[in-house]
Amino acid sequence: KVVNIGYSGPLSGGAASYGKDCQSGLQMAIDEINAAGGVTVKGEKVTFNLVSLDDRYLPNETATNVKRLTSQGISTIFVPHAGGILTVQPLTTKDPNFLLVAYSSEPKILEANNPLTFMLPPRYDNYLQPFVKQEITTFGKKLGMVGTTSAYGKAWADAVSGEWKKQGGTVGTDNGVDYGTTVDYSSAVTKALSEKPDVLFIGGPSQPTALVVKAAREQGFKGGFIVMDQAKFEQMNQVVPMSYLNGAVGVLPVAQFPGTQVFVNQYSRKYKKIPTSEAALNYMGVNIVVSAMVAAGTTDDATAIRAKLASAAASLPRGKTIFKINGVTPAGHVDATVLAAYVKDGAFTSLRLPASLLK
Amino acid sequence: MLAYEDVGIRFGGNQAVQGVTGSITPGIITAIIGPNGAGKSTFFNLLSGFYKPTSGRIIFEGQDITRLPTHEVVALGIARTFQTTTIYKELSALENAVLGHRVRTKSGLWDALLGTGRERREGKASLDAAYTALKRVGLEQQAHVLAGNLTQEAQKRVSIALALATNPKILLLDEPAAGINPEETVNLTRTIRELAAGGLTVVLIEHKMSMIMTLADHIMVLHHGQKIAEGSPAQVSRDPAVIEAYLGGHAAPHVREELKADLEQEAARLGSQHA
Amino acid sequence: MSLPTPRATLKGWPWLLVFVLAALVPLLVGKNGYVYDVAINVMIFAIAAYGMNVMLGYAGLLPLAHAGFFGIGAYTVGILMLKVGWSFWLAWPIAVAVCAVLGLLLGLVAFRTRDDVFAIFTLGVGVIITQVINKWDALTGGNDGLNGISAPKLGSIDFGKSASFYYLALLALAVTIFLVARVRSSLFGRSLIAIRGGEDLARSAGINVYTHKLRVMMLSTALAGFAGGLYAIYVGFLGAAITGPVTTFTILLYLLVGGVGTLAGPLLGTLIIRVLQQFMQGLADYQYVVFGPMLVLLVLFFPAGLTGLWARLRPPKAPVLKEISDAGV
Amino acid sequence: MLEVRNLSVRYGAFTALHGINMNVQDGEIVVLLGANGAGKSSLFRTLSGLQRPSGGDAVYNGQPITLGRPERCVTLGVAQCPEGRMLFPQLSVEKNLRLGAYTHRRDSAGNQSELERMYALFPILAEKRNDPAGSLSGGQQQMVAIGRALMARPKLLLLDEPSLGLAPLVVDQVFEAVQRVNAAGVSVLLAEQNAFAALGIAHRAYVLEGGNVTIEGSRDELLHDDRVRSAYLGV
Amino acid sequence: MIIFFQQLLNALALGGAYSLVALGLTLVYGVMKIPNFAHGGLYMVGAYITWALLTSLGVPYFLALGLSAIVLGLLAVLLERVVFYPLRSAPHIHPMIAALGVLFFLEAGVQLVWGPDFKLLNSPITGIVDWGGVTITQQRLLIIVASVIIMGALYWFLKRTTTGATIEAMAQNREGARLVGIPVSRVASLTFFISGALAAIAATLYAPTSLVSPSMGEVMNLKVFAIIVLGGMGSVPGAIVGALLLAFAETFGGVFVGANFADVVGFAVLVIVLAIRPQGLFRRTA
Ligand SMILES: Nc1ncnc2c1ncn2[C@@H]1O[C@H](COP(=O)(O)OP(=O)(O)OP(=O)(O)O)[C@@H](O)[C@H]1O
Ligand SMILES: Nc1ncnc2c1ncn2[C@@H]1O[C@H](COP(=O)(O)OP(=O)(O)OP(=O)(O)O)[C@@H](O)[C@H]1O
Ligand SMILES: CC(C)C[C@H](N)C(=O)O
Ligand SMILES: [Mg+2]
Ligand SMILES: [Mg+2]
Repeated sequence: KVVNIGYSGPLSGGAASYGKDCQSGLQMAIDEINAAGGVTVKGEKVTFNLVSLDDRYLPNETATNVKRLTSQGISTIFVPHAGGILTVQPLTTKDPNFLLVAYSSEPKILEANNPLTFMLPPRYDNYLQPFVKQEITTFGKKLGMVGTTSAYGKAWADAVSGEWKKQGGTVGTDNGVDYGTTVDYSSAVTKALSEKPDVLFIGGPSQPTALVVKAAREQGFKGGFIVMDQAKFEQMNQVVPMSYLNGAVGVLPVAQFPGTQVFVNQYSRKYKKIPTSEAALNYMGVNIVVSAMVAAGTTDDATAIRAKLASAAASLPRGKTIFKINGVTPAGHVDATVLAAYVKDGAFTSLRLPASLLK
Repeated sequence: MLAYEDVGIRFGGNQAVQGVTGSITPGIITAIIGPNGAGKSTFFNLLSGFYKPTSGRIIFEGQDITRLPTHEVVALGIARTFQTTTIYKELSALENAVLGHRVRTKSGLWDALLGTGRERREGKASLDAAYTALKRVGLEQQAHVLAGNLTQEAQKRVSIALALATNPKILLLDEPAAGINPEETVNLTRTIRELAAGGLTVVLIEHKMSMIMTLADHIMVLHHGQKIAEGSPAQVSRDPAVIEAYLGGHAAPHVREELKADLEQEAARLGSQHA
Repeated sequence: MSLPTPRATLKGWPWLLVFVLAALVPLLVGKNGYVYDVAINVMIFAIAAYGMNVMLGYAGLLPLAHAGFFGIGAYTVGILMLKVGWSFWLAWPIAVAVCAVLGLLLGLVAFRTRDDVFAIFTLGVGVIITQVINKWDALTGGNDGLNGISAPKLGSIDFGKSASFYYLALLALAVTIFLVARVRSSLFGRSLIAIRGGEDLARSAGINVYTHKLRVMMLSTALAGFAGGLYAIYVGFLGAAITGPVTTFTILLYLLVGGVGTLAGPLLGTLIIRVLQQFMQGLADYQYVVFGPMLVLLVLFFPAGLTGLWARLRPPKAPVLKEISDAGV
Repeated sequence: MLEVRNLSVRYGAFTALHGINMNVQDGEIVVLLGANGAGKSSLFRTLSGLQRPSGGDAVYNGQPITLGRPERCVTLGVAQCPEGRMLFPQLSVEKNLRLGAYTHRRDSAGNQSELERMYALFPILAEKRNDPAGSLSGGQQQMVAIGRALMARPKLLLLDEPSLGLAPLVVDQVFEAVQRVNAAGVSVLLAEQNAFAALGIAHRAYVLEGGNVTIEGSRDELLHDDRVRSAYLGV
Repeated sequence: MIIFFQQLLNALALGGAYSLVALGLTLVYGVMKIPNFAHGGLYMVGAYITWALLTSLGVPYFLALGLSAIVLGLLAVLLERVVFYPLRSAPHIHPMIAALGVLFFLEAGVQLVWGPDFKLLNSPITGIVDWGGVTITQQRLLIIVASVIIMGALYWFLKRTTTGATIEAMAQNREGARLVGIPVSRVASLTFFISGALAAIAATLYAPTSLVSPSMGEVMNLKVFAIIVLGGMGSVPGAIVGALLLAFAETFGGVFVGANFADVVGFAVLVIVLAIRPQGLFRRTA
């Protein structure tokens, strides 16, 4: 039996790169499961097929896609953007039910208390305290702001400002720009630098974020960066030399996590690029969901599958685990160890987050 | 009726019309002639509110209309046609005329949305007016023909019908016979005369002297934007300044008389044919 | 006076048929949420397309802020419902009125410009509307958007159910088409067509071009807001992206494919393109590689849209003035 | 020598020219009379390559010119002053005239003297040389159109109703100019409503009716033809 | 003060980039009355062609610039022949929609061939100039200089050469142009060639300071349309002034009302200017 897994994400337009990265993780996981002959659910051999629909990052297109997918009998759907997720969340429990696998670190998704949502990435608020601590002690007390103006970016900026002040620093004026439409970051950077900050808060999609770093270094900035979790060092490094990133703190590259080598190698061979957490977490997501299906003995009862996610996650075979994972919280969130990186002398040093912060 | 005092307009460095003073006598046919670029069409544009003069005033029936927008000038009773035949080619002749009557109707968006009685009444009235206008220019047979498919001359008539449907007191015609062959020119001349006979004040610009001489009761001559002569056809065609600037050999009286006789004869013949 | 005898007009019956058939659709599809969803989206965007059509098709003006007004309608409904706690049935008409008034205000300035400049001017306004919606966090939720706008109830009918919503959208569409048809055959509508055909000539016919343009702008933005309001309660989530130029151009596309200036065009175009796009999702990465050239071929070979194709297939008819006296459908 | 052989022109289902035959000998002024819609402009547009014929052809000095390629006609020495003028409204009068000499663009000295001749012919144009052509009065624009055609230094000049909208004095000047151009060796095919004036300078004439040549002959023959007298001379 | 001069340089570089893209568009839009929404697509493809030449063929940067300009010029010619030429007498929105179709096609096609990921286009000019704290990369200086030269050359070409005049003539009356013997289809091709080549040059010069991605054309599109309308459609000096105005509005507007609103400021300037001068800054009133 072939079971369809649904995916609605941006596959064309400005966010296509992001949507494709997520999709690649899903596809890779499914290909591996199928290559291994599938899984056995309630005595039946099951293989999987990914049905991807393009929503161009538009929530109403996500809704249309989800309705289309559910009407085809698909009951597990991956969505990688907060707007789409929040739009379709109320649909999960409407007839027909489906499991919504959310790839977004937006805390609101959990706050909706939706019984059929499964959220993969760590909440971004985990990062604040250690990021700020690292930078404020290394570089000094003045923070300049050049984040992106997406909802997510603004929420991050607010959170990081709050934390920075809490730890005794001062925050400059907000020079956030839209990383999606800005052609040239020089002006925003010039303005931020005119306040002589020690550290800059930056971050949006990786490559534009790297351009901000570039502009700052070219204008003579010598301080550190706090990089929002949306941007990935391993991709930024393709745009600017590692030396530009010295003093930056951000999410640890997937390849730097202990035990990810196998996945990184296989992924790189298959897609000719380095995997980021977009690929990695969605890859894990599929594996957890499939294990949960096996455990629940059903491929289409979303509620039953959801109930088995925690145990499935905890017992995920080593080969399928990329990040160390403890289980799934009752709210439907992956409970994983969060690791960050600090760039020093052109190398990543991992920055373990205090366990007390994990929620 | 329609008086203008010292009107002038300048485009950049070009004084297209300058210090023209006078008035249009009601009930007769006034012709405006003058060399190319003399400012005749521009003068029409001033009278009809298309251009705002840079000097002077225009008074219609005691009201200062110098600064009025075009559609209000039309509402007061001044209608015009354009030098290049300007009509809605993709609409039928009748629809063109219906549009001409729009200025006499008040139905707006709400009437349309609500389908009010006024909308219905005015719709009927527009149709009546349009038919009347088409009749006056002799196009009732072609009412439903797409205007763009009509002959050049019929298109000129459509443009006149459109203007007539506004119920004007004064009709300004800019070269109505341009591009029309002699036979049809005679017909058009007759139509215009009938309009005037019906009490309409007509002002026309024309280069076809034969037509002017048979039609005009009064002629005004523009040259370099200024009025250089005014008077009866006989007076004007004898005016040396006019001959010098405009008529050349065409003023020779014998030619004129001959043409006039010919055309009247022709008109009579056609008239009896059509009757 | 020899008026032509008013033709007994049967013009309305094909529309009646379409709507009766459309009303029967739920009997066929039963509970397939996807079919409803596509149909409802078609109807919502078709209403917006009718709004654009009265401007572009009748008055010859290209309003590129259209999605902005669609968004203003949607956000007005969303904000009034979520933040003020109003009922949809109150918020919806208010949204339409807000759009009409803002349309009027825009027109007062925008009609200083003409032709292409008007189009680009409104495009600029459209971008500004999107940006303001995107940045006015306190009111619009900014990038977060507005979430949780719920479909209303009316007595025992819950419009949260696809089938009920389908009928609501169908009714809204029918009202739209009825009104637009009335406008088209009215004196006002004819004057718009005159303006499209030539402003100078329209002026010389005594038409007050400026006020006519203002009115049609209001009608157009009101229809955009009407569609937007429906969209708000249907999707339940509002984000700024839907209010931007991409949506405007998408609506323009529907119009063009269906046939600009025709009564059936906006509906037909929206239907065809949206359904086609659903089919083309199957092409995955090749979707736009195919869709782009299709657009090109369409304008090359069916310049008058699909309704134009229809007209071409029928034997040409002498144009006959549709009697004004029987205005309406 | 221009020779038109069985030339037909169709617009969709409508036939504007029904296989007409005519010729213009070197050095002649030939006038084409015809009511509105008779097909005069259709003939001219075909002869200058703007319109492809549906049947038949026309040759100028043995070279086919009805291939729908206007630049070829101009190079062969056939230039048209079209109905509706077709000027470049935002370009200056002088640029309009200079573009008329496009096929001679390498000969700038020749073009300069040609330009001076045009200004001598129509002095008002010299005054307006730097104004955009679109801002000129109707009649002035007609002068630019004629001047532009002459700038191509044609051997055969096609004039489609050049007197349209011109003041009587200027009509005289235009016809004089046509005669002068003709005297300088240019053959002229002239479509006119103004039959009196046109026949005055013509050597021969054709009458076109409903897309067919119905009458042809020398100037005197036509001036004395009853049909012509009544229909085109208004006598 | 340093910040002021730094922003001035930022604005000049941005304005230079905008004007390079806008010039090709204004040529086609103003001169041939085609609102070529595919122009942003050509710009994007230009960047990819250069990128491909640099990375897979190892062609030197300035040679790649030239080759890319030729390739894009030819692509634009093809576009004119296949799409716009048949639509030459269609109403205005038809070419516009066709252009959108072409934009969709180019964007999706490039994504299909080269993937949706950002690419880096490296220029050999990597130095940074530092004038007492005011810094600018040499690449940006190159953009400023190149845009000035290209604008001058284009203006001279249109106003002072016969070929330039034929382009304008054809735009104003196609039949009239044919009648005087101008080979209009060759002129149309030439116009598109220039516009495509300019797009590629703009992309090659600007991409090293930015990123290459399939959607880079969309972002540019709206801005350059705003620019040419701002300046007055078809006006070459207008495109330049419009580009600088938009760049200055975005740069300094960002300083005064917050970088967040930079985009709004740009379009607000557009709307305000047009409300005051409906014909744009540089267009004569008809
Ligand atoms: N909108 C305008 N802008 C600039 N100049 C103009 C404009 N309209 C007319 N002119 C100029 O004003 C003068 C008068 O033009 P007008 O069209 O009134 O002449 P006319 O007497 O009607 O000539 P014709 O008999 O040839 O039609 C001309 O020199 C013309 O160039
Ligand atoms: N492009 C076209 N499409 C369809 N019919 C046309 C077209 N051009 C001309 N005709 C028709 O062909 C016939 C001849 O037109 P043509 O312009 O050649 O006449 P003409 O003798 O020049 O008339 P006029 O004196 O009005 O200039 C007319 O009936 C006209 O309606
Ligand atoms: C960092 C990402 C997981 C956030 C994602 N782009 C979103 O839209 O929510
Ligand atoms: Mg005139
Ligand atoms: Mg003709």
